[in-house]
Amino acid sequence: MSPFRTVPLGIAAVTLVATLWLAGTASTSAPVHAEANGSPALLTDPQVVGMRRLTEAQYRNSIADIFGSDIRVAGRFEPIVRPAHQLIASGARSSAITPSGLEQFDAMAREIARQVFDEEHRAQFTACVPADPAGADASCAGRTLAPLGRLLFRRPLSEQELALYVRIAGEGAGPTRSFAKGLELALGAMLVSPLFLYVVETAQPDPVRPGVMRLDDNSRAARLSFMLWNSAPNAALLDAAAAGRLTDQPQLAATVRRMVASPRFEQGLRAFFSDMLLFEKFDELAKDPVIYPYFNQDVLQALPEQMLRTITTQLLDGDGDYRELFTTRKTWMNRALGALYRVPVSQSQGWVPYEFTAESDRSGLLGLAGFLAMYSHSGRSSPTLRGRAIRELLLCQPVPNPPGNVNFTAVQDTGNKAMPTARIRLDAHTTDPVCAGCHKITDPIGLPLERFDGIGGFRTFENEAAIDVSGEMDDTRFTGGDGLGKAIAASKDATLCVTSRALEYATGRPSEDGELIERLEGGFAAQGYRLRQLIETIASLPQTYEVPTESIKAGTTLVATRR
Amino acid sequence: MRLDTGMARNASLAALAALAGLGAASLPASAQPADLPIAAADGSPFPPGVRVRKLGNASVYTDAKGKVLYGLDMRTLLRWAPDPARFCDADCAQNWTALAAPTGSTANIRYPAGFEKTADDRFMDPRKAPDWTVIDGAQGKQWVYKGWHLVFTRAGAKARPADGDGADGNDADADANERRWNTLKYVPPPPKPAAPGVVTTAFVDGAYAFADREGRVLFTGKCERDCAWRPLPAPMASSGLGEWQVSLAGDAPEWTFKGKRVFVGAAGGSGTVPSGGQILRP
Amino acid sequence: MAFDISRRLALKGMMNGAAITVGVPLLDIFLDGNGVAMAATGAPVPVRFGTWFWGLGVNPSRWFPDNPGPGYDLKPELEVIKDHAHKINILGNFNVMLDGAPNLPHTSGGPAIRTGRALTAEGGLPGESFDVTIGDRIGTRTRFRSLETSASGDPRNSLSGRGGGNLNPSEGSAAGLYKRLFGTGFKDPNSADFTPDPEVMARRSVLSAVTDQRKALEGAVGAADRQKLDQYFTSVRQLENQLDVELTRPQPLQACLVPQPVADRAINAEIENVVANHALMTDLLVMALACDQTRVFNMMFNNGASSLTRIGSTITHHQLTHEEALDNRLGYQPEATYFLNRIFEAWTYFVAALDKVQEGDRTLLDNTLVFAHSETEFAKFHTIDNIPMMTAGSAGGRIKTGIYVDGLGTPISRVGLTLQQVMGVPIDKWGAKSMETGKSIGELVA
Amino acid sequence: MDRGKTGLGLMCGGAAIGVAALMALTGSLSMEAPARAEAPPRALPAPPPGGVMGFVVQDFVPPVIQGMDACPKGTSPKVRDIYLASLPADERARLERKENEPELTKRWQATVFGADGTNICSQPDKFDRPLLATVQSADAGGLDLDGDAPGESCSHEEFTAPDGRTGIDNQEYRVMGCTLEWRGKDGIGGDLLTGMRQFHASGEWTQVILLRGVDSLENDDDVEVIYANTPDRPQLDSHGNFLPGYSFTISDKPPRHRNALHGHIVGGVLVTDAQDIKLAQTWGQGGARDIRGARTAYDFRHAKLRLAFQPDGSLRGLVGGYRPVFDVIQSPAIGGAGAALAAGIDCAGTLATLRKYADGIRDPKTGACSGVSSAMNLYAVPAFINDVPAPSARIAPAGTAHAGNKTL
Repeated sequence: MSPFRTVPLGIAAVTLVATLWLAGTASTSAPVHAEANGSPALLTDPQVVGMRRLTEAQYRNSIADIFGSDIRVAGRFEPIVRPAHQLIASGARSSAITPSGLEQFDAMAREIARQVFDEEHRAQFTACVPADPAGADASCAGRTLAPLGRLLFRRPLSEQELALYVRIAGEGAGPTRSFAKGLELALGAMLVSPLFLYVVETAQPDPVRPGVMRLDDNSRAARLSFMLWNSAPNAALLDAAAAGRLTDQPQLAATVRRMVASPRFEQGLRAFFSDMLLFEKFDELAKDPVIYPYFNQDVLQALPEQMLRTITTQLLDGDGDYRELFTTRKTWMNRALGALYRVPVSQSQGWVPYEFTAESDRSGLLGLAGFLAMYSHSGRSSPTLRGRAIRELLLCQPVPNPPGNVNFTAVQDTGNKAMPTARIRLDAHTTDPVCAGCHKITDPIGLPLERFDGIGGFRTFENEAAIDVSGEMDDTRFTGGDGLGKAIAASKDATLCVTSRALEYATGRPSEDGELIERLEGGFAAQGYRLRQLIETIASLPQTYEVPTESIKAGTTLVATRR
Repeated sequence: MRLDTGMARNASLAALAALAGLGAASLPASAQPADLPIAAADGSPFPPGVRVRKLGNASVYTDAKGKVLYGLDMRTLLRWAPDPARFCDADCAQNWTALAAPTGSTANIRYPAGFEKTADDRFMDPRKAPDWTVIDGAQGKQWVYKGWHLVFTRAGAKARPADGDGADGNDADADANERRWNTLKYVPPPPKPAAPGVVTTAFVDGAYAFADREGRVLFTGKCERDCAWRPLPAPMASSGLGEWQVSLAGDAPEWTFKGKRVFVGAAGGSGTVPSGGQILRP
Repeated sequence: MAFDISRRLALKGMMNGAAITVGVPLLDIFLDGNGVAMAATGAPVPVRFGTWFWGLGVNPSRWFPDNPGPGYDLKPELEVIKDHAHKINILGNFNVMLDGAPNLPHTSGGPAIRTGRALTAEGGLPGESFDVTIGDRIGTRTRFRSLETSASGDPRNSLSGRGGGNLNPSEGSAAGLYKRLFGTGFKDPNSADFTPDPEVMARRSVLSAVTDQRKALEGAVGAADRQKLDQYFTSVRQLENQLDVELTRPQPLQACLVPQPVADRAINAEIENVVANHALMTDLLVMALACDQTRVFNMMFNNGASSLTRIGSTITHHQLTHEEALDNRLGYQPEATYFLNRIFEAWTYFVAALDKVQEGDRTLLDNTLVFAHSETEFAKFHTIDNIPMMTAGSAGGRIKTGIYVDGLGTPISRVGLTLQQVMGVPIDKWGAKSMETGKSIGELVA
Repeated sequence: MDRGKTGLGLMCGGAAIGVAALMALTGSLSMEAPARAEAPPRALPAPPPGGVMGFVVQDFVPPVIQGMDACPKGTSPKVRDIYLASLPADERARLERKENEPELTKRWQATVFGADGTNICSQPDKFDRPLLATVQSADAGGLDLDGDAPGESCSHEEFTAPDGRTGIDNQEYRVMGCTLEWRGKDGIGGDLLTGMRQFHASGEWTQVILLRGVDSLENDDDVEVIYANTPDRPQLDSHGNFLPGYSFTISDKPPRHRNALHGHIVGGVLVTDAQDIKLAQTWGQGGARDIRGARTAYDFRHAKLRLAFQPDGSLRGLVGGYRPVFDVIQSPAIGGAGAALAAGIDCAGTLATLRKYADGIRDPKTGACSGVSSAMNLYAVPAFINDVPAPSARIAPAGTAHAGNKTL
């Protein structure tokens, strides 16, 4: 049917094999393998050792950086599911694309391609003037598509790949009588290809340590760029990869140093904390509007942003100590939040810096409405949820789920004058030994935050009863948000936790190397807990690019479903 | 027409009355009062003798003798006359002289009567009118600016005074006849330079300057090490556009204009450009 | 402590993970750019979208249900929809935010709903109305991209357009509508010949190219990644199937029967006449949909400042809403309310007419999404928060029905966003300023 | 449904309707407010350190007093009734018969129009219509405006306020107080409150009050009072009440209304020295001047604020001053014929009556008055107010002249 014959399998096969080949150490034997299509030979060298799906942010940032912020990316992204107690960065390694998910990617791809080659943008992205704007022009299409492909696939296109897309462009240009339309179709094909939607990591043998596989240059460029800038590698990085500079330890270190010093590092750091602090939960956050009239869409949108601004201000402006993230009073305000915090905000639009007063008892991240509202119920605060979140997110200490058959009525009945405060209600609840075990872990670090209601508004009474904010963590006693903040800042588990998260974020797997984490934490401490330094260290660490043997041998695969 | 239909019209004139002739009000093009943004000229030729002169830091239209032109917004005159075009007779005519259209010219615009649409194709809709049209005024055929503003000069005035400008009713003591008069200010038509999609133009300090999509002024200058100026980000894949080229030197690709780095101001005004920065203009 | 939290355990906590493949359905329905839903049979069933407008709002306390959620309670003014309530959603308590722009009486509400923007220009629309955007997705291959009709006969009564001053004019005469639809130029879809869409063919070949990469790519990856690739290519296959369906000749439209011609009749705003005109136009529209002449429509029952009158009376509906003083003990205006009752009778007729037509195991209504709305909440005061809105039909199973959604004062643009997403428009944000939203109405999406 | 969400737009079919709607509603407020306004300030908190206090105005409505004694003959007739009243008895009877209703409507609506396209609301000065029935009782909410300005006023009767204050000047109420729009038909109303609230919630009319130099809420003889408009939109709770604690910035874009007043606090009540006060009042017809509505304003001459501090931190009281007579019918006048036809409002008759009872804005030469004394009840909740002393330069983005609404 139609002039659109589907591309002969042979060519595509050659393409891909060659791709993978070229992605690894240069070789001339590609065609041989191509004929022996899918032969075991492929499984040895070179090697695809991982495919990490782009997150929504990484997809959007890539398109904006490559084609410009005026290109609309409109569509719903299939979420990457977070494995229990892990980062989304790890989930990305095992995230598949469902039919409906692909449908969205396909629609987005076509919409982006349409914009890139529309009247307004065409000139910028077409490398040459076609012989006939109403027909195919293989050479001009090639010169246009090759650089685009390199940016999208984060490595140079092989000749065969380029041939494939040039062919699509040609077959599109004919019947539509438009060279641009052909390019549009070819670009659309690139954007829906697994080679774009997944960061394909390929490995090569480590020359110095026989038997060990390490990521090759192109894969390192992509990993660095997405880890540190949360976007596609730029020309400089791709050049560095092409020149083999990223497998050279000193040059790698130099590159990393430059990247963490760049303003673009903020985008990377924001992505890391959004992942570590489970910001995807903000999408489902809802509050009872009658109980909390100050909670609205504007507030909801401002909550994560306020936390991120607080984080980047503390950790990047002047390279502050990570531990002070739990004690600082410096933050940012906008109009919507101003009312919730009951503070004046000078500007109608945008954000203004703000410093909480000592009386506010708002101490670092845990004093911000974003955290306090997230770990509350829709109509009341929850010392237990807050305590558990602190354990799991900030101290990396998993807390077991409550058993199925628990009676929560006592805790939920906030109107009960006999039990006016959460502390009293919880005490009643935890007389049940089944519950006591876990509540001992969570509640004593959640109760100090009880002066903040279900959306983080300040209060000193609950049901006319004064709120007791004394608490305890790992045998240290304290009171209020300030005390809690200091306790966490002093906890080795907190710095150890962020260290392990940073390493997991870099590699896309939870590290199993406790010694390594402890060693990194030591270095972190030695550098005054400056996170920029820690991430720089991790990003230049040879181990970060080592390929665990398990991903080479065909491992067993579990299939999980959503709960 | 059947009675009930007729009456139906009448009742819905309720709504329409409110709307009649106001459409243009929505367009900045209708806004000459001093306290509203001045709409740019649409580039259509001036009436014979009309020219533009600098007046203070603004530019105004004048007649051949250099007398400043004033606009009288017809939409503010309904209380005095159902056809506001005929407002300025008798006393008003003592003080204000209509800018007469050339003899023999025919009116091509009129104030929308009541609520019925201007079906009559001899007259154009003031909302869609070009800068200069001719109306049947109290002093004969006269010019109208941007569909709504009857054009006058101050009778007997020497060259180019602009007294009473902007006294458009906000001033509690303004005389009822003064309050609707405003000098016709001139803003040239916006240029259409070949520039990337993220670049627009804005009228800053009497001339057009480049701005980003949010209207923030673009500027260039020597940016010292770790300065806080925000460069204008460019697409990595772009091969540039005329005088606009993409620099891949830094960590993030950025636009350059005529080889100069381009930075984004904090907001619309020239005041938002830091010292040492020069506003970029087409 | 019962629960020893040693560093060792902490570390352990960081490391329980193995490679797992996860598939999360995003939407359980597959639709493509042309809005083709796959019915159980696998045969393409066109999905339609339309709007139904009435002017001058309601008496809120006598119209909005008390209880959000499924199985809502029916107040006096909605009693009439009883038999179809399970296929109708009620939407309340969504707000129009004007950001300081004036509330132009009977003028600001409609455009805000249709464009997600505050009207700052008199006449016309501040942006493209979503029925047009949806038409670009699903209406491109039918004879009419969309049909605009005005039961009260005023061609200027329209809320559909690309923005700016120009509105898609409405057909005010049933006879005229018949001629347009079934007069010369009408081709019986069941006899018309079929030409595949070159755009779709092009996309099909692109997907083939992607598929051809499968073997080679899978040959080069480990087991865990092969899992992902399998799912990826299964998804590609799925998409290819949808396109193949579009590239093959559609099933005959069994419900398509060419109706009898309609005679010319008086056009005026007298209520009985408008009701009759609306019924005629509805029947024609139903066949236009059944015969796949269009997939998008806009029905205006009356205009914003409603000029409806009663037999022998000259006082208009609009006049009554303002002139008839509100007795706050009674809580509503009896005279003005007469027209409301007639309006919702007409709405019920419209819904029933769509529901009468069978298309396979569904009805035409089931394969359609009708969005009904007014331009004010309570006309006497021109309130534009809590404007009454409804949907009818489930767009081929893409949205849930029989629900009252309480918007809790969130922007009304959430409605437009949701309708567009359901109809396959690829957007994640819609509206401007305070009405810009990325939050669709989850309760409704199936 | 949530009455709190009910608001009203003053214009459709002519601002008149708005007025109609608006005034149809007076009620709970008008009955309680004057009393509230003078609620004896008990247990007033100390002013904040620095003596700066901010408020956003939630309620701003005419102080109508319900009850039969104000308008013994009921509310003023509409254009239709005025026409009928002008006819001989038998002709009136004939037209009032149902079958003649179309003829009656045709006739009375004809009286709305005059020669060469004029009508009684667009060109009220060009018609000679009967005067409105005025308020008969001696009670009215308001302020004593002429007490400290002898010779500024024209002769008029004065009212006594429900709280006992005498010498109350409120000729606007005397003239408008018996119209259906002001009085309503049910003696409760209250919708007017929520209706007006919508304007004040929209950012179109929103008013803020900023107090500086407050040393005591009980007594302070020197307080700076800024009474201004803000473009910022207040947030409402689910009952339509403004939420306290939000920040607002005083408008720095024209038309800019920022009234700097001087006041003193006596016994917990803040009173400002007489001075002209201007506040935004845009009927959203699309505007005779710009899209923000006809460029009208609340133009209170020789005006005062009288505000009582409430223990809960809010402010209750009145603003009063002399308004140019035409301002009172500005809204129906903009509405034009529609105002008369759809709401039966007789703009010409109203304007004539206002002129007759004018008691302020006296022309020293002729001695004639062209303004009426007027007052609005006022309720304001605590807020953070950012003052903007000097208007900042504005720049019109180019291209938008044709691209439409970006500049607005």
